[in-house]
Amino acid sequence: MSAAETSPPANVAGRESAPPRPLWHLVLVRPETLTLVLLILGVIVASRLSPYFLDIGYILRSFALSAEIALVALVLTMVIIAGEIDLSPAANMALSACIFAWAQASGVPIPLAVLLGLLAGLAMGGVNAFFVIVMQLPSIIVTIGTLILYRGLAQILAGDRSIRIAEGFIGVDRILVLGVPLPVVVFVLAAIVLALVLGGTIFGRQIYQIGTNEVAARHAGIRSRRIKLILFLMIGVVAAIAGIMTASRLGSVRYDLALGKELEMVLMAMLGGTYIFGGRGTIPGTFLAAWLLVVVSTGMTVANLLPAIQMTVLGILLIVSIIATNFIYSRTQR
Amino acid sequence: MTGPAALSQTQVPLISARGISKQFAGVEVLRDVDLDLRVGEIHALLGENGAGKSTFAKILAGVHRPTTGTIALNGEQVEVANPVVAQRLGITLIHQEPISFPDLSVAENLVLGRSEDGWFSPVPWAKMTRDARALMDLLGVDIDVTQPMRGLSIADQQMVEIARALASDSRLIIMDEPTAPLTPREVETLFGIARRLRSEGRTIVFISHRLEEVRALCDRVTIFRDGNKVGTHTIDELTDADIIRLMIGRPLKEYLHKPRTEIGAVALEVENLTLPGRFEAISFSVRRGEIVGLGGLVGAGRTDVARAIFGVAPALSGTIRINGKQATIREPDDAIALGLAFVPEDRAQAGIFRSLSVEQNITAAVPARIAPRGFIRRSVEKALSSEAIRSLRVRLASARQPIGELSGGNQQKAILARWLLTDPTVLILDEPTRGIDIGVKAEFYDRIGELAASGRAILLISSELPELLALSDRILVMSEGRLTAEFPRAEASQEKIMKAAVPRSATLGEAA
Amino acid sequence: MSALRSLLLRREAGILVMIMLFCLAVGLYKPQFLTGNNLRVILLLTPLIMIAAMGQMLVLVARHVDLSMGSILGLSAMVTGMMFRDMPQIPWMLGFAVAIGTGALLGLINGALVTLFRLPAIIVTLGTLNLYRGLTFIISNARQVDRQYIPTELKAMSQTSPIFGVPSIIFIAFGVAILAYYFTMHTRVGRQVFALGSNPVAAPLRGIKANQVTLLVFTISGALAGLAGILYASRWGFVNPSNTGAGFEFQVIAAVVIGGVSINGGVGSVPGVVLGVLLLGCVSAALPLLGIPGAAQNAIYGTVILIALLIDRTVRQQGVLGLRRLPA
Amino acid sequence: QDAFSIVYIGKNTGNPYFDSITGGFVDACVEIGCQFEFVAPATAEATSQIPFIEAQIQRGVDVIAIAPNSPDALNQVLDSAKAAGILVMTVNGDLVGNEEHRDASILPVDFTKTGPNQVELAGSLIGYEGEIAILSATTEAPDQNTWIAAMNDTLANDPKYANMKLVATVYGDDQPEKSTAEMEALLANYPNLKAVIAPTTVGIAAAAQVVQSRGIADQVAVTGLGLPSEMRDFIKDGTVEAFQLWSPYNEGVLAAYFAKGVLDGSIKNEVGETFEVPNLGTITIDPNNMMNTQAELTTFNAENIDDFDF
Ligand SMILES: Nc1ncnc2c1ncn2[C@@H]1O[C@H](COP(=O)(O)OP(=O)(O)OP(=O)(O)O)[C@@H](O)[C@H]1O
Ligand SMILES: Nc1ncnc2c1ncn2[C@@H]1O[C@H](COP(=O)(O)OP(=O)(O)OP(=O)(O)O)[C@@H](O)[C@H]1O
Ligand SMILES: [Mg+2]
Ligand SMILES: [Mg+2]
Repeated sequence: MSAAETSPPANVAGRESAPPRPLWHLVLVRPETLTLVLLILGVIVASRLSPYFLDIGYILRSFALSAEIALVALVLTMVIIAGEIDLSPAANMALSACIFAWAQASGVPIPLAVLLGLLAGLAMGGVNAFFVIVMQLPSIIVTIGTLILYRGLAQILAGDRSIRIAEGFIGVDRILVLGVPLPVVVFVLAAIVLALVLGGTIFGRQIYQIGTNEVAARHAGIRSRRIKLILFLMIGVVAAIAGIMTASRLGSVRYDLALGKELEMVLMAMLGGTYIFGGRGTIPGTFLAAWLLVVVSTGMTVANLLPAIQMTVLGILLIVSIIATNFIYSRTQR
Repeated sequence: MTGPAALSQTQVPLISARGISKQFAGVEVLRDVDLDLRVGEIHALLGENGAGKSTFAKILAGVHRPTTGTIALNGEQVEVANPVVAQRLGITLIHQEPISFPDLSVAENLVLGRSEDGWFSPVPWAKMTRDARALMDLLGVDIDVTQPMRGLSIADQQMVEIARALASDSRLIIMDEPTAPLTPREVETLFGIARRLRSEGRTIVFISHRLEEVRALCDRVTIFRDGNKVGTHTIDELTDADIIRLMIGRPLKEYLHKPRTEIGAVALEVENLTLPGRFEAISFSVRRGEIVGLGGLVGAGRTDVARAIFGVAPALSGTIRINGKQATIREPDDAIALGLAFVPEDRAQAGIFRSLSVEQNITAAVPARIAPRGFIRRSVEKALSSEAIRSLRVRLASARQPIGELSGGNQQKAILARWLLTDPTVLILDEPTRGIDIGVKAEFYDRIGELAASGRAILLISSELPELLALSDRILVMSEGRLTAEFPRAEASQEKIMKAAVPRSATLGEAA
Repeated sequence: MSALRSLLLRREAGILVMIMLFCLAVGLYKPQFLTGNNLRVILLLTPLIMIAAMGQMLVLVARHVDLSMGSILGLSAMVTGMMFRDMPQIPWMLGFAVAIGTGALLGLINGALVTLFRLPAIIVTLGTLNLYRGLTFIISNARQVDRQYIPTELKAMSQTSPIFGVPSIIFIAFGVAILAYYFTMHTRVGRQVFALGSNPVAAPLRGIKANQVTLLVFTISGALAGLAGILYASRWGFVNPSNTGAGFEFQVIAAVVIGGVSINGGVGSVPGVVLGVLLLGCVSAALPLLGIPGAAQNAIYGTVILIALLIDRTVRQQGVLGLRRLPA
Repeated sequence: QDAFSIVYIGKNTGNPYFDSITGGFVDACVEIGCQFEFVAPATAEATSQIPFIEAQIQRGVDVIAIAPNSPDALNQVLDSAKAAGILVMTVNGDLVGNEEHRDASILPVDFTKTGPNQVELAGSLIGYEGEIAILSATTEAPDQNTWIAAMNDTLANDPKYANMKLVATVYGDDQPEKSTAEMEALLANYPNLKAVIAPTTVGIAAAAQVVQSRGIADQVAVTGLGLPSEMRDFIKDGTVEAFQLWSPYNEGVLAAYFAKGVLDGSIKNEVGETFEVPNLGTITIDPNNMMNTQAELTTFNAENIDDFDF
């Protein structure tokens, strides 16, 4: 009983916190670093595969073909960081592009048609938001549903007829800014802006916070629902922009525009080190990943490799990249 | 020593645990515990919240592996590697929070994991249901065993857990606060069964915060404090005062309440707050500079009241007034705008952003201050957080390290710091010292005192009576979602509070 | 009485009613929709989906999802088809073993990735969806396996059978459904799948080997996709690297979700899924009869899925109320 | 002049039709000395061919032959190919309405004759009387639609077919599942249907299968355009009596010879120009720089089916 009186002092030492990690560690053990390394490797391998690959002009032109997808991937990154996911933007691109094309083909003045397309995109984002935020359904399944629905609507609207775009509006990718195709410029600018938003503003900060722990975020007075709504609307509109850019690049629109590209978008985010469970990821990561993907697929195409090999490589890349990020994060975790 | 203890002294103990220690991520929650459980005794584990009772129980039942230490069953060493092994050894644990498979039928929940049969062996539905019904009758509860578990009340879920333990005729049954959600009648039945099991020569470990229950049921008690075992005694050796002293570890007077003089105007006032199924007609008020304690048993509805006031899960009816003005609070940030702050009971789930920096965690509630024009001003953020860190003496290596790397106590301080930055008039603390070591606790009590002294109104929810008694100017008590008593500091006592906290018409005299 | 009520309240009853109403509506407008011949058409549209749906159901009940089913179907069909083409002497029955085996292996790989690395199934299978499709192209060198190489007996299975000339694949589909029913309702591991999906955290406390069960469901789902693969060869008489199984996963998920399987795990019944599949079958059969362009099909599928989700949601909500601690 | 390089870009990989076109290219290139490569995207989606064309430009090939997935989505990139001095020709399928974006087009037969040929074949199978229906590819498929127009026209104006009634035209989107469903619907909606013309390889196979499994080959005649490799069984078991197609192989051969000629200047790519191709005889460059490998469709039946290996 005497022992009871003098209770041993709670062992403060055992509860003291770990020392901070050294800076080099913080820099090196980051997914973006991994992406950068892969990118450099990719360039080397690609130029080994084909002597025709290493040509800035060509690479830029090829990137212009994926710029729209990459643009959406940037916003998708933010959505995933916030703890949700959206698989419907590719279908959204198709539908809003079809609506735009159909409008301008039936005589609506281009600016108005563009506006229609953008509104359609916004609406589609709104539908996703409704199911996810109001009905509290898992975004993954919801957006699989809307992915089928939006594509289906595009199919109804356009059949499998391709709708011509007015000559004047054709060819964004032919417009060069200092020798760089406009879509690429748009992508780079968007990346810079979004990187600032995500990294430097309170909005971005709160995206990370709701992605890390939504309950805690609510308790800290963060309006997670509002932020998620904004994100879904944002990705809706950006998808529409991407769709219309694609329309202009192709000069015509069919319902199968960007068919199956949702995988590529997710892939870019994952490869960039975005954590599928939310709370982690960066715009620069996705930026690098986009270039990595283009380098990989272009390298294979110019070497006339079977497209099947590209699919396989993409699939493997996706799996490997999440394994890697999960590993890295489980390391940095506590 | 006398009584049944003395008699069974001679025979080999059913369980003898030696030098059991347990760490969770470097936090030591059990330290070198030795404990013998005799055949055919009902053995109580007592201790404050966080003392380590459940952890010890879970170690016996193979849910956790001890960091160090050995367990012997009937004298021979055993490895309780996992719950199934425990099951096989005849050890069953009734968890503090009932675990259930909501989509499976009650009957299935009863048998799941008990059978050793292979994967593809058939499920004997008929027998299963029959046995389940029998058990329910035995427990005198009326539950349709073919219905899915989902939708059962916590109490009924608890009953199913108990039934499960009975069905697996174990030598050792550990009941971790089984009575917390039960009605007095159910408690009686449970006690009846417990006694019968004892007479069959089984051993029962009974964990509870209710001394009356312990006295009514148990032969011996072991008391835990801050992860240490402070002693094992036959129950009639000890007075309640002894037990409390052992649990708390220092004479109560050390905690004695420091009266506050400068109590000001009413800051928070709630009237007839009601959320059906959770709480009814809650009315009270808190003045500036006053600490109002809110006591009760786990599950009484206190957290729900707090969450309602703060707008996390708003009440359906009733009014809330802040500084005399009627307030509509739909979301926490409404509450924050009105000068409320809320330190939730479940830190990991509702408090911290584990993987984000301490800095970010501290400034989470004051976006406007660190980012006046939307863009974050690092200098401001740095200044604010480091100032808060200093004032609350948060122990950390760097403000940029993930908060997950901090100890529980320091995490809790960081959360408190977060709320100090909002400069709240009303501060709601729900179990602020749960799972925090004794040293830090003392600090917390000083901080809370200072906060009140600085003219803030504080609503303190705590299941630790000494804590309530030490800090509160007034003490409210909740039971089954209703306010059942209010004591000015002077009149409050552990006994009175307990009486008010235990569900109505519960007079454990009968149970005994 | 109360038994009847609870029966009527079941999810399956709802779908059954939906089917009846739909068929009556179409039947009023196009009487030939209600003929035995059309029933045959409907049943012939569904076997592949039905078989795969049983696998997808198990995966969903265990709180995962398998998006790679279409590609698994394609790859196992291709492996089998190439075997038929390149080694004709092999007995055709062996094709089933090969197809199912291949499928099981691919499913096992999914399961292994999910359990070993604790990856979300959705992303893993999104990856293998591409990976397996790519492999199909590579092993087949992007060449289709033509009709003449598919064994006649195999093709015959989709045409007729000794029993009233009802094509064998229909019997196979319902056979699988019955097995699935027995597995889910009457084997211990079957119930463990439900337990795991219902409360993954508590499962280990009840001695459920979460990883092994997860591996099992993915393997089963793969095996069934493989079976669907060889039956594809039987049904359509060819195996094409790009078409075979493309987009199949979405039809399957649609059917399963409509059939009342909850995406939150723990909930789902074989009868429900069977009805869900039949409902989709009715829709697909009705569209051309009504002269609705095939283009509308996807939109209809998508809508039906979302509606099913909403129903699922409301059904759940009633169950959870009062116990939910947080409005999540 | 050293060996020049031809790349043929198919609609998509795994499409058996292109295997035999490729065969023609390969053999011809052995004859005349050129490096041939076949590439194709994984899906026949409208834009999927663009990166491949870009890649060929980058690799500086001499000739791009392509079966376009879209009549207009490729205009821009094909222009830049031509600008890069590459000879661009469409093989088996054309840029209808955008002919200016390619140098020449090679089609197997004169598509204006396809419609009438098909009607004649169907008629001959059913004694020139009774209800017939068309099961086509997609609603917008340009080639099929030209043929269908011609069929309607022939049925309406040629007294020979006065007793044949076209009751329906449906679209199976070149998917087996949909084509089957559509075929079943046709049989349900038109009980006394005599013949079905499916001018698409997927459609005719699906239609034949439905007839086979229902065992009504003697009541409903299935015909149209199909691949011998896919139709052989149906011909042998009598489900299908006869169907038609051309020789994809010859398209490859013609394309190769034409390309060589244009590159070494022996052929002027001008309307009216003629030149010789071994086994194909004299080829004339028709308006719009179009060429055909053969005048009429080849009809396949039990007698000759085994002579063809594609
Ligand atoms: N783990 C749980 N899951 C679901 N409902 C619960 C749980 N615990 C308690 N409840 C219910 O919530 C209501 C109030 O619980 P609450 O936690 O608010 O009580 P409390 O007095 O705050 O308990 P604590 O002392 O843990 O704070 C009660 O009706 C109880 O039945
Ligand atoms: N899984 C875990 N991870 C980290 N810490 C834990 C875990 N489980 C318990 N703890 C900590 O261990 C300490 C003892 O917890 P335990 O549940 O054993 O206390 P208790 O005596 O049962 O308290 P109560 O009376 O409230 O049930 C607490 O500080 C708690 O925070
Ligand atoms: Mg406990
Ligand atoms: Mg509480």
